Amino acid sequence: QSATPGVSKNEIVLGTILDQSGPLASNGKQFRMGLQLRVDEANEMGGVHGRKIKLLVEDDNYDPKKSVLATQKLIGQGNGIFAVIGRMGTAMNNASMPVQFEKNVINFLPYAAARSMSEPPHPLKWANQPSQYDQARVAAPRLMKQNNLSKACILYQDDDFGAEVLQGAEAGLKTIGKEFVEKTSYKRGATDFSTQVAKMKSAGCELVVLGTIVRETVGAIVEARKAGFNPLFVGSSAVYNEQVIKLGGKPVEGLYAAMTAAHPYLDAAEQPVRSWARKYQTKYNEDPTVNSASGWGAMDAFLKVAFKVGPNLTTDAFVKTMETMTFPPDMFGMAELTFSPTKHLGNQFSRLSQIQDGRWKVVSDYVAFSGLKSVKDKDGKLVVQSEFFKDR
Amino acid sequence: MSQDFLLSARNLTVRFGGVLAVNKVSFDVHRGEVFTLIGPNGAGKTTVFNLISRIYTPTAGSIEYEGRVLTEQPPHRIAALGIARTFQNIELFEHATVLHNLLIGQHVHHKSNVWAEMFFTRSVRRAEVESRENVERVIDLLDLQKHRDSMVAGLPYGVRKVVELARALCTEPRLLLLDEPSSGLNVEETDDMAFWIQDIKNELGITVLMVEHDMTLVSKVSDRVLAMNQGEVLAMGTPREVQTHPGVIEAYLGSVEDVSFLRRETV
Amino acid sequence: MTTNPPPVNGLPVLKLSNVESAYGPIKAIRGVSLQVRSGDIATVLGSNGAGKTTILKTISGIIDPRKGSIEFKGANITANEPARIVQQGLVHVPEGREVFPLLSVHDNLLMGAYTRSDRDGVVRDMETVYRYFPILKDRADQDAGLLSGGQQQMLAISRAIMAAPDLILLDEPSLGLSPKFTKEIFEIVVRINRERGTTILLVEQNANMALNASDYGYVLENGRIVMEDTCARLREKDDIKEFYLGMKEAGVRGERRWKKKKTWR
Amino acid sequence: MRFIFKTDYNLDINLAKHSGHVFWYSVLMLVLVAAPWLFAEYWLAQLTFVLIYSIVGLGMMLLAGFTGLFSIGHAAFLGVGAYTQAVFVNMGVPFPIALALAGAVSAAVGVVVGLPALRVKGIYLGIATLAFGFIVEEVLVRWESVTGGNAGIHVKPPDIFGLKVDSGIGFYLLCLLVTVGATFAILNLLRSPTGRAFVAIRDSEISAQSMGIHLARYKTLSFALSAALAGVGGALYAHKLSFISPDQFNIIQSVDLLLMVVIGGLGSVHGAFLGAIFLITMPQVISLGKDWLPDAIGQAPGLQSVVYGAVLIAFVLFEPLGLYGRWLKVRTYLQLFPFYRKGLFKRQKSFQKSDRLR
Amino acid sequence: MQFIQLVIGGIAQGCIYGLIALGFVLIYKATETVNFAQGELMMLGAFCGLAAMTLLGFPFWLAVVAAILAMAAFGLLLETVVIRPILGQPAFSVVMLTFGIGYVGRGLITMIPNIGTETHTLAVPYKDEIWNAGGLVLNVEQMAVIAATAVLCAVLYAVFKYSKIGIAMQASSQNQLAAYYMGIPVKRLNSLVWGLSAAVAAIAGLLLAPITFVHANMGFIGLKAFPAAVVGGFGSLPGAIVGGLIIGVVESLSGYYLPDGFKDTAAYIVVLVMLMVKPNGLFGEKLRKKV
Ligand SMILES: Nc1ncnc2c1ncn2[C@@H]1O[C@H](COP(=O)(O)OP(=O)(O)OP(=O)(O)O)[C@@H](O)[C@H]1O
Ligand SMILES: Nc1ncnc2c1ncn2[C@@H]1O[C@H](COP(=O)(O)OP(=O)(O)OP(=O)(O)O)[C@@H](O)[C@H]1O
Ligand SMILES: [Mg+2]
Ligand SMILES: [Mg+2]
Repeated sequence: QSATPGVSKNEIVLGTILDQSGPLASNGKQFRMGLQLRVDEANEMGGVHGRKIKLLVEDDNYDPKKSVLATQKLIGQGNGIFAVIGRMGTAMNNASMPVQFEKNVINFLPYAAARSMSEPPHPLKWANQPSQYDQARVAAPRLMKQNNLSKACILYQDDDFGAEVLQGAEAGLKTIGKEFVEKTSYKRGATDFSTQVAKMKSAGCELVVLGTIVRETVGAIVEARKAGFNPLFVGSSAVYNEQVIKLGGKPVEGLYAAMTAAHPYLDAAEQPVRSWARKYQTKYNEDPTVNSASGWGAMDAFLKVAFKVGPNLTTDAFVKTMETMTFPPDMFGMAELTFSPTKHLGNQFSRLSQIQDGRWKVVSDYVAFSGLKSVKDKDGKLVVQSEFFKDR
Repeated sequence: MSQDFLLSARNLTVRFGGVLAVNKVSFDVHRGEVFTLIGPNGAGKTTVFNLISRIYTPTAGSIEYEGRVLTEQPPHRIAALGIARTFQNIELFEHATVLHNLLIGQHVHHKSNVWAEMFFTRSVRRAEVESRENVERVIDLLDLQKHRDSMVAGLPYGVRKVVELARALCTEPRLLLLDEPSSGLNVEETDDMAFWIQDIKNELGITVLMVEHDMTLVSKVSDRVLAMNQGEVLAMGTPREVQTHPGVIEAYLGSVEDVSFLRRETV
Repeated sequence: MTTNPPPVNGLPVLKLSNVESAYGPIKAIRGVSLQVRSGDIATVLGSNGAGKTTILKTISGIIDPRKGSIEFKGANITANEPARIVQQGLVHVPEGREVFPLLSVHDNLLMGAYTRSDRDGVVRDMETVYRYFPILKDRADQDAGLLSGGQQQMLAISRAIMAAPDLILLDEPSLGLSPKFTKEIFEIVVRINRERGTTILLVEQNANMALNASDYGYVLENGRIVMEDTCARLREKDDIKEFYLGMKEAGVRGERRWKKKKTWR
Repeated sequence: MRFIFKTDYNLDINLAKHSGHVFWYSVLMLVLVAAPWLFAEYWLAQLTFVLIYSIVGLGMMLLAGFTGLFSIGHAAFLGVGAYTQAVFVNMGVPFPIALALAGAVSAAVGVVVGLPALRVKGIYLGIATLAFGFIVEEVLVRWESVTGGNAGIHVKPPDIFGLKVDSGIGFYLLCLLVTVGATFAILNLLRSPTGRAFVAIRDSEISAQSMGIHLARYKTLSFALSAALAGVGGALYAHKLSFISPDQFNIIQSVDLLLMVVIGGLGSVHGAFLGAIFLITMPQVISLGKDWLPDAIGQAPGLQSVVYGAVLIAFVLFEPLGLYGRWLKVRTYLQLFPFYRKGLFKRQKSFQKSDRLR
Repeated sequence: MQFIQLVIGGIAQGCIYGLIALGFVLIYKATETVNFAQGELMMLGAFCGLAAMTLLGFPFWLAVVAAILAMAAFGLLLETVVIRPILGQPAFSVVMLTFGIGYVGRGLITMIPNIGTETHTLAVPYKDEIWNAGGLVLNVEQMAVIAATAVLCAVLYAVFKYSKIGIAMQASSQNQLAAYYMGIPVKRLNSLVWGLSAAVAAIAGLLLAPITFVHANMGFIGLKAFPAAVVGGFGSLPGAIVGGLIIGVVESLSGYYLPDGFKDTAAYIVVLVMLMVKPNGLFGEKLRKKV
């Protein structure tokens, strides 16, 4: 046996670092349970080539420093870990990746949707989440065009997450020759959006891109409705969340969100999702969410690669195999993931969902953001064209 | 200004809202004398001290000290000018030892240079030893040896009074302001205090300006006495003169000398 | 209470037996036993650091004794809550004034009467106090922290009077008062004692005053009681005369140099 | 019990009061220098963080513990230092120069904050520093051309005039050097007139002033020194983490720094170190303990903050003098053994007095 | 019109700050400590209300009363268990304690399975209602905050100014030792104050719930209430409200008329400016020790 960290005769040790007690503890917890569910399933079936999976969870409180320490702890402890899987948060990943790469530990499908998860390229970086940047880049121009709107605004959280959405949406608008007429931001945790809404209202916006997360999304939309300001709202996958509906109620009807995996509604049509959800429910005594699904999916992907590598699991072999992987769409409706030596971001698609009658409804097919280009049509108008472009 | 006057106050006036705490008070303190302020409670004695040490700024009037207008100096310069004081209610550094308190008294005699101090250069060390020697002299004078390393917080009231005097002496002043040095001391300790004040005047050559209620001490040590009442000067002169001044007796001393009337037997 | 019966000098209202108190490792008083009879004025003499203040603080529950017990009006109050002790009618005028600096003089007095519920009595006592110390009336609305030292001392004593207690512990009431007011204070103390029958335990550096005003005296040295007697007799003792009344044969300067230290041990 | 017969004032001035001090601190130094070869890399990284936080802690201690000025925005200085270092190092400035600049820039900012501190105290000062912390964080976010805004910036490894320090061991030794230097500087300062002036200001401003201490000057100085140390710590932090973003220097970080010195023991240099050890090891201990608990508790989110808070409460309740106070008691106990008396450390009743009038 | 609407929005937001600041000032006036857990108490209050409505099925008004009572009891308990043992220690120790209490409070709520990590809404009867007055939008939720703040402030002001207990509370914060000497039951008053301030926190939490939702981190809004209290002068109840209003309005106007980033820092800039101009705040006492 080679001295691959975290791999022993009958065990593969993986680590994950999630916020379990900080501002995003809720998401972190759901993601962890998703991961763990898949681990337990795999271990019940005998593990991977005779090796059981062991998942070590660390809490970083959504704090980069703690994340680095946790990473160091995971890779330094005992036999180390084979990979960090699904680490949460952009800053946490950015801070920790150099530390683990020094020790040749893979960063597998982080739970963060930023470009830096796959760029600049590194053999140990593997990501599956289309970045907020790309989601916004596709969604914004598309809705503008579809609804024949002319004025767009953006409300974004002034941190790295918000910046991704802002830059993406700006790039997207540029493809149709437009700019935001109003850009306004807020600080994480803000509860008062009156001035931001007032600004956008007086700018006469018809589309508002939301670089917001759950509570702020609802807060802003409710404020807008009260002020009699009713544009189209569209958010990134961060707003694609049951919570938004639960908190927002009536006012959030009609909100669009970019997304990939669909929310696992328990009465959902597909049988496999239903039985998966039931399993989850019995195990944790709560309903699964899209975060649980993402966690489950990330672990599932890992298992598939590990199986394919075979009994001789080494980091090199894993990377080699990963470079050839294609994952078919999963039951949650995640798009096909393809990887190659030059392509470490598996998913290049996202789609749109809208809140209708208190539920998220998928309203478009997958759209690729890589093949996006703008063309002049015969009237001289700019049109977005893509080989994948296909409205429902 | 004559060289004999170390300090002279002219028409000092302070008003706090409706209270005229000090009203047109003028006096001169000669070099090398013990000058005492007396007066009923609330007469404005402490306020005069506070004016000299620049804790308050006068509403009108001025103070000259060694030819300088004191009222133009910032408060922290006062010590460097050679004026030290004690406080009526004792203001020591409670969480430090007596020694530490006294060393702080030496502060004005150091040009502190942060960089040199960080490396604790030879000159800093030399200055430290020198401070310590100066402090030890004061400790010897005031018999504080056995309290040297005690925390101030645990000392009895009387000892604290002495420590405060010692701290003031450590600034090596030319003018020493003592606010009720004997309050809280018993007869014997007051006697000690009297000797010390005389030593300070005669041996160290320090001019003393004092506020005091114990007339025995006042008569024993003062060269001149100024009596105040309600912020104004009531009388000035030798201790004897002032003590026999009818206004002073009326407002301050009270008439009955014998206190045996308090006894139950006499009722 | 003003309605108290005239003083029945007799039964001990306060009784300390074998009390020992310490600050951390430092024992401040040891084996102190003393009694104050109802209607009396008792005094404790002692030099600096002898432990006088410590005795008073131990009585009023500010520090808990290590050993011994304290009885007040027949009930054991050892290590009780200070607030409870005050409610039982024992008030302490502390060393160092301890006024409420940011409350007005009037509110300070009102706080003195915190334990009382008879409004009329409070109003009456407020007037009495203002009569004793007219300056307090002039400054009724001023923050107490801005009073002069002596004025604060007056306020501290007045607050105790406002509580209309059965026993007052007075810690150096004349501290910082002018000679005239020192006499007046003692007159007031004696008057309260006579008129209201309030028992008083007095600690005072001005031994002359204290011994004249009190009925019974204790002498404290290094935390132990070394002498006790009626004040009339104490006044006649040579040691007391020399060390507390300042009647030395010769006030020679040289004498201090080799310090004749008094000690009874 | 050890009795020392003093024969020279220098004995009181020296840092080491007796040969025992010399011996034990030499042993500690040896262990620290040998640490890279004694401990696993993970523990070495922890130790590096401990050293970095100790430097910051020294600064906090100087300000809060010795001058009595409490800052609830100290992470801002950490941030200023970290960003200064990042910007200069990334520009190619050699490490020592960048480090000095980081300290200097932080100190300059410290002076600016110190100015309002001259007029306010207590809670007002706390809020002023808190406010200042938020403003600095916002500046770091908005000044994108330099700081890279919210996206954060990566920091190159230290380069000491051509000598690259990119191993964990090298960097550890570098931190050790800086820490030892800073510690001696602070210890020396504290036994000099300046240190005494700080303590005087802490205890009574009015009498400090009457002793000729220039309040404004020394308060500003305290702020500047404290900020400089935080800045140096921040610079090292930037290297250790190699990626910094504004939200790493937020209010939570500031509160952590404050807790660090309180738990370590306010008013003692040892406290800064003990506090740093505590701050870094606490989360590790919690996550170790997690596995022993039933899942419902062990895996529950929020456990960490409950334990953290509970430990803090326990400290304030049972050991207000912090870890250092506890150590002193243990030491006294050992020295007095077997003569230790039970009442020796019994807490006295004490009474709160208004801080508003100081 | 726009301007007036902004000012109204600012006033509403300012009242929220003021309401929380009231809690700070209350504790400060009576114990001279700063309660950094006030925000967490508020959060607990909101969760209490939530629990009463969803778990116990209480109607809204009953739930309000229940939450206030529960929190008052909790405040008493808190004082007895953690604050009292160190009563008399320097105020700073208590400040540190409140940090600890904040951490524990937030953590414990987060630990409740399925509830703690989620965001909830409180079904108040007036949710999302608005009044339209001549083109101005008045939000009923915010009006409720304004009204409650005014009433609370007046009541507390009267208590501190005129009642014996209120004065005694201030007395014990200024000189605890003297308070003991006067027979003031310092411990009991302290409990009372903590109970009271927890009740005030509960009211704030319930009023805020429809505006900010109920979640474990809702207490962080307290960070903006500090500047409010300081601007008004930390020891002054009306000051807390005025400070809150100033900050709310400045935030609102700077949010609209100034570039991004100013809205979030406005509170802090205002407080710094205030401390330079008037170090003790608008209504703060001018404090000077007399020696
Ligand atoms: N800062 C202040 N604000 C308001 N009034 C003040 C202030 N300082 C002093 N006073 C008032 O001025 C008067 C004089 O006070 P001062 O302290 O000088 O008296 P004193 O002569 O020292 O009396 P004592 O012998 O009692 O100490 C007093 O009535 C006092 O109330
Ligand atoms: N807080 C304290 N901590 C430690 N020791 C103390 C403390 N307070 C008093 N002591 C010690 O206890 C002893 C008795 O002090 P106490 O204050 O009772 O004396 P006193 O007789 O009232 O003196 P004075 O006449 O100066 O008021 C003194 O030796 C003193 O050093
Ligand atoms: Mg005076
Ligand atoms: Mg005493």
